[in-house]
Amino acid sequence: MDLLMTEEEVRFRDEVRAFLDTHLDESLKRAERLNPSFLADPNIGLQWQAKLNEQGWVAPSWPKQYGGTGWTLAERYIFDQECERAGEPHFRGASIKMIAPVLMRYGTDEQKAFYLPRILNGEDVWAQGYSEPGSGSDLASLKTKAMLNDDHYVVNGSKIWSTLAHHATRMFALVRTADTGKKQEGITFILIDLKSPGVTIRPIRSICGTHEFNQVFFDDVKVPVSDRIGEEGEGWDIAKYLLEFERGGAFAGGVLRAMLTRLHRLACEPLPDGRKMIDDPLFAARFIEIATDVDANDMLELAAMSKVQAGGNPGSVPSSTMKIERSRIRQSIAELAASILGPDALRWEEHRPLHELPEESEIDEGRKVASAVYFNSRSQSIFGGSNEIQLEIIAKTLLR
Amino acid sequence: MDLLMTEEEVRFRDEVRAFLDTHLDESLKRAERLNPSFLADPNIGLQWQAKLNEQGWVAPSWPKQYGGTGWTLAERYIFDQECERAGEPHFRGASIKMIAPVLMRYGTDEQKAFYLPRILNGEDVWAQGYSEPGSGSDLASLKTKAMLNDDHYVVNGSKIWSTLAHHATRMFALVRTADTGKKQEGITFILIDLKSPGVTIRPIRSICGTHEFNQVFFDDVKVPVSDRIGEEGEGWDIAKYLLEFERGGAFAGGVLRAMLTRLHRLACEPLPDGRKMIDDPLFAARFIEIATDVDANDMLELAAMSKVQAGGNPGSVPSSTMKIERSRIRQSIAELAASILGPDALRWEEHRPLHELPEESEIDEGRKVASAVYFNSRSQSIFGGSNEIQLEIIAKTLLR
Amino acid sequence: MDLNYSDEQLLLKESADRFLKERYDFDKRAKIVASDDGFDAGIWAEMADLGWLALPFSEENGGLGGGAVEISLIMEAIGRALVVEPYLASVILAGSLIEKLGTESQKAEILDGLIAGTSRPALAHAEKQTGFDLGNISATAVRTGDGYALSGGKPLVLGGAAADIFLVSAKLDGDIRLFLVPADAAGLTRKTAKLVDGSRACDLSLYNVPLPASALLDGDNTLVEIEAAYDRANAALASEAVGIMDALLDATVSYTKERVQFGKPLAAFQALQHRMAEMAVKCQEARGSALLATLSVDALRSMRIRGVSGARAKIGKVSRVVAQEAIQLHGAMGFSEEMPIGAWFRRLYAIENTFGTTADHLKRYGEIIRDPAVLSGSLLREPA
Amino acid sequence: MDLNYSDEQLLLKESADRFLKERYDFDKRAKIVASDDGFDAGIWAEMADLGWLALPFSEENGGLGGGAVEISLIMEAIGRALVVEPYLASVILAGSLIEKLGTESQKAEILDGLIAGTSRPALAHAEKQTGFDLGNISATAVRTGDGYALSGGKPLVLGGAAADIFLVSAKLDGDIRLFLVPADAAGLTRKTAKLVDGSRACDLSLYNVPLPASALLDGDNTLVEIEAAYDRANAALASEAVGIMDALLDATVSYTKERVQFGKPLAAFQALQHRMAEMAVKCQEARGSALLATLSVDALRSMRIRGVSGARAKIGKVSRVVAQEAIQLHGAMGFSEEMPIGAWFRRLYAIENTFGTTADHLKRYGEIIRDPAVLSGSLLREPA
Repeated sequence: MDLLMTEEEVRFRDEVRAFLDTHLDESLKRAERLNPSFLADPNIGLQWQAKLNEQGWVAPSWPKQYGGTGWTLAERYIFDQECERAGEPHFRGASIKMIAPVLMRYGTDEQKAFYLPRILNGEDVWAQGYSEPGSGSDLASLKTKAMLNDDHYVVNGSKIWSTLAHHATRMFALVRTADTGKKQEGITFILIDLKSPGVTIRPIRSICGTHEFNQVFFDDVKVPVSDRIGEEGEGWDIAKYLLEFERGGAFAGGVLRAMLTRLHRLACEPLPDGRKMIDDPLFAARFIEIATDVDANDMLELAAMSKVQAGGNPGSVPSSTMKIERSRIRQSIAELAASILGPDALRWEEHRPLHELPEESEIDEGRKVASAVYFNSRSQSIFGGSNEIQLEIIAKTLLR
Repeated sequence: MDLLMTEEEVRFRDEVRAFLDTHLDESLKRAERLNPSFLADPNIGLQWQAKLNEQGWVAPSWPKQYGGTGWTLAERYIFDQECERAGEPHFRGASIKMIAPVLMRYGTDEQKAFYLPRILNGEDVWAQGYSEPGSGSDLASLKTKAMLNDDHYVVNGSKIWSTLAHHATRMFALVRTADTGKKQEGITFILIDLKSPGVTIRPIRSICGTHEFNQVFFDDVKVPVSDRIGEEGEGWDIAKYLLEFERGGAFAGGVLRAMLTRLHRLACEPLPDGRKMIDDPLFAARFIEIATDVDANDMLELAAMSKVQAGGNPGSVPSSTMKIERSRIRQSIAELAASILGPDALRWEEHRPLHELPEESEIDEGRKVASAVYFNSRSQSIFGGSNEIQLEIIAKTLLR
Repeated sequence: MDLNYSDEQLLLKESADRFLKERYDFDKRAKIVASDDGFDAGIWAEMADLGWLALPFSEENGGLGGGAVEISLIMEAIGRALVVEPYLASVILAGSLIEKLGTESQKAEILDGLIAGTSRPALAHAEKQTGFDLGNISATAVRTGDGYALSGGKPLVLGGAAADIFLVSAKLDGDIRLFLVPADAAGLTRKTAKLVDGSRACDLSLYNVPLPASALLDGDNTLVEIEAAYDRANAALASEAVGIMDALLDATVSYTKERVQFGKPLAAFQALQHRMAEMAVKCQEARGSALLATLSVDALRSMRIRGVSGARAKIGKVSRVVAQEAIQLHGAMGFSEEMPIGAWFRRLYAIENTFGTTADHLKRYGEIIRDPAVLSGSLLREPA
Repeated sequence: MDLNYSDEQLLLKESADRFLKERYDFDKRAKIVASDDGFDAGIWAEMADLGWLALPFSEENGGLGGGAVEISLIMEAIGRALVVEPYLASVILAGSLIEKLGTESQKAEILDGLIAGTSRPALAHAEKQTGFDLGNISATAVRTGDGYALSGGKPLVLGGAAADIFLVSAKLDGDIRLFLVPADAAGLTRKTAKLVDGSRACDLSLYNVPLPASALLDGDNTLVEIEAAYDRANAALASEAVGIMDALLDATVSYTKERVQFGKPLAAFQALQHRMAEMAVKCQEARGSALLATLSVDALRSMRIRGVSGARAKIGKVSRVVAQEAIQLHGAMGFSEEMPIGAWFRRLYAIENTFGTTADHLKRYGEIIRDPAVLSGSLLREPA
């Protein structure tokens, strides 16, 4: 048991580092620093994706046969750490991490051949269509209907909290194709072209001032049967597969450490009144505590990865622990960063994206975005399986 | 609306202060400082009670006609604050605050005439007989049986967590006299002479090393019908009355402030390595936070008292808030005090009561008892209606 | 000692709540926030009609002689309704300082207009480097032939966007003094700043602004009065925060009662019930703290600080948790700008950073309780 | 990088758990704690037979060549079973220092006896004023004709009550050095001290204790090795704490499944379920921290401190919450000495105050991460 990289892994890390040094422009890094949201502004994200595509590194988690990198988990971990360290724009979202694995596992050869390359080259950007206004954590209660009519479905209903749907070309969605039996059994997984007639997208602004979420309405939208994934009624199983999929292969340690490092830099700068926050014992104590949290979470990630690498399963308690702790750590860092601002916390810049504004010093820009980052961080414990759902999962395992 | 005392209240306060100055000996104060438990060592408590009895101040909450003081709520508040400030041994427990109000409300003239004076002069010390091994927060599930046989009940069963039962002369107990109907309806309130044949008392040592709790077994114990309070089956109502009784008239602000003041003194002394904890910014910050908690709780107590004084009811949310917060504040102070000890925290003095040990400096003695006080403090959120039960009460009110 | 509201006070509270409920709902407020001025003149006029703008001033100055308790009731209502008009800045902070330090003619001039709703003064005191050290300012006033010339920078003047006259602090012969500076004075530049809570402040620069002799307020004790005014404002902020916390709790309880998940309302889940109960505990505690602050603003300085900074420190901490929990229990809905949850959250965040941060107030309170007499002293005070 | 236990390690863990479950249940432990010595010689002999006492020592010194991972597994089991015998003090702390700094003959003499179970050395280093500054000692050794004379006071020597030989630090010509001092040496006084966790330490006074030249251990780097030894001990304590936390969680889950209130088991109440889930989250986190500490003891000093003090700081915080919650969810039962809950609680409290408090470790970790390279560095290390 040890924490040592192999010689080969060291070489790999150096290769990644060299690539990032050369290709990750200051302008992209700045845009990411000024981005309060989970995912990058799509224009920035696609720019960066294009560069990764040239290198063949768009989809670190994909097998080589589909255009992925075919890396080991350890290499993916190292890649992720280096990208975060360098400050890359976050753009591996629903396209690469959600619809792609579903296509690989459940898609027909035609579907794979058509859709996967379009993800890599950025032609398609996918939005998620799970949540509905009436169904949040209780996903199976969804109501959006798809009626089979000849060779196509007619979709009516609405999806909400669809991230970046206003920039996306397509949506994968869970829809109801039957009302009989258990509610899970009538759910089907389909792909919707967002340029289809009958699709309307309503923006939802978040409390951090950014438009990233949307409500998407479907009014007699036609979806060819060939854009159904799997069989009718198989949607629930596919959704579950996706939830399980990331286990042991989702790393947040890198971004947490990068955020903490940025906060450290901010805290080492003198404030308007001359003090440095890092010299404030209460600030420092909180900062240090969070650093121990980051270490512990990082270690859990490595242990989970090691288990998966050896053919095992990290287990539901560690997995849910990591989901919960990542959200809390991210929130703590963001909250602590905002506590530095003093009266400047009152100022609010409404323009989005912030990177379009005239350039200021890195520190001033860090202060400018800190409130929005804090507000945005509150979503970490809500989306992607709320912390309450994670606690339920843990409790179920404990009481089994 | 204001926080001003009347001239009369100021005079009253000065009178109480003068009495305490004269009558509360250093030896009693020392014993209390060295007492990790909620109630004083009975020998100490009875000594102090005798002095209060001479002054007519044993039972501040009783009406004058029963030998109480007949004070206003404000006077009782002031008396309590001054006693805590002076460091009196805590001995107003089950006798004065629980069985006495029950006797006054539900007792016969004979019962009142016999029992109340014996409480004041210390002839009787009462233990509580509510909890049973199988029934904690779910009090109504109690099983101890009392079978009527002519002019007496025959009691069989067991009560647990009975504070100071090994020093008490009598116990008031909830027993089951019927098994039919709702389980609350078969409960009766009786008084048991603990010297009766068939009573066995088993000590239970607490994690703070003290013997204050007991399990009491009843094996065919005879209780005269004349020692039943109220009617058969009325026990549940009486128990509820008692729970309601203290509302707006139970003050913890004094003891919390006294604990905090003692902690301050401890923290201002140099440690073996020369530092003073009060100069440690993290210690100080926590200390200050707790002080704001004490102020807030104190203000809630005053507001509740003011409401009751004006004929109102403080309401269940404020009452349960105070119960919860008092326990937490007490625990926080005790935990923070223990954090001062460093390696000395490892030392454990087993002898009880601690005041029997040779005298040391007040600071050294404060350090000696700090771990036990911390351990004991954990009970604050368990006994007398656990914090979980309080949260249930609040939730019920919110969701009504 | 009496901590029950009088019938008049209860009426005031009821009328304030009703007025804002009817005239200042969340949609109306959203329109005001999105407007050019970020200010609704009609609402301000109605506040004048209701007597709110006259509330804290003595009857001899044309006011209603209301005390800190009356102000606290208005502020709770303002918190719940998320009022962005500068009641705190113009009436409580600037207005009360003018009443304390103004000459008779200044009082007549400014307070009459303020009470009538035609003038909105704003205090411009803190500067970039001031932090929580109120004496640390560098704006200066120099004497001229017939008055003064004033220079300096005053960032983030609350209520400054809608102000017609500023109360500007500057050093005159080394002492801090206050000057009345009309918003249209020569040499004064005002830049509107949008704030995180939807309100507007301004950044003020003054360069050799010529002022008549009559612009100077009374007072060698100016700094002392400024500190006292900030403490009144801080007590008011504490009450505003309490109003917001209650609103967040109410909204959360209502939402969880309606929102059905897994076949039952969220409010039927015990884990969520206990979390709402914990929110209620914090609301109660905050209420106790704010009441202590309210009843301390006229006490001796040490008692005032204990009450006011203690409340700001305590409420800063618990209100943040309540706001975070409210968002969490609303789920995604709480994270969108479509419900007031996020706006309350942001206003509490602003309060935590107004007139001293939570950390600043904790330190200030800590310094006061270093004196064991303060630490161990009762909340009850002897009659004067 | 590999973080999976080997089959041998899993076997060791299983055998340790089984041995203690069978031979060291809570009643048996209570008897040991209540005994005069507070030590069970039979158990110690069995530990020797199982090879535990030989575990960390190299094969050339008669040991089994186990590493930090093996030790961590034993410590977890020791934590769960609440073993009061001085495994940590004698084997990990004193034993490993002798292996590092002992001369060949010292190693042969002491380690052989330790491994056989016939000798129990204890390290006597920290003094009253030492605190967390390991170099701050004032015991002194002066040279005599044929050796040394040693004087000083060493309070709270862990494992000291059962020790037959002490490893005493003292300043010799201004440098900190270690000396072997038999428990029956002239001029040595030992007073047994009962500890909060049921174990026994001793307070040691030494007054001109005459020692032969052969009593001196090697090493100009004594202080460096003492610090490293404390870090090994701290990593071991971290694992012990993890064992206790898991035991507390298991006990709480079992208890709430059995205890019926209001017609259903406590474990059926969702509010309590979520609290147990939060305990499980903390147990997991602590496990991550302890593993990092374990895998850091042989790394460079800065990485070692990051791993070890980080774990002690983090685990100190979360273990306290887990212990408090375990008591709370047990209700009154958790508050009595009749269940192991309180004993686990007290042992965690002792751990928080052994070899540096939680606050001390937080500071020490904080100093190390002032270096941005450490703060931002990966947990993965380059091969040597």
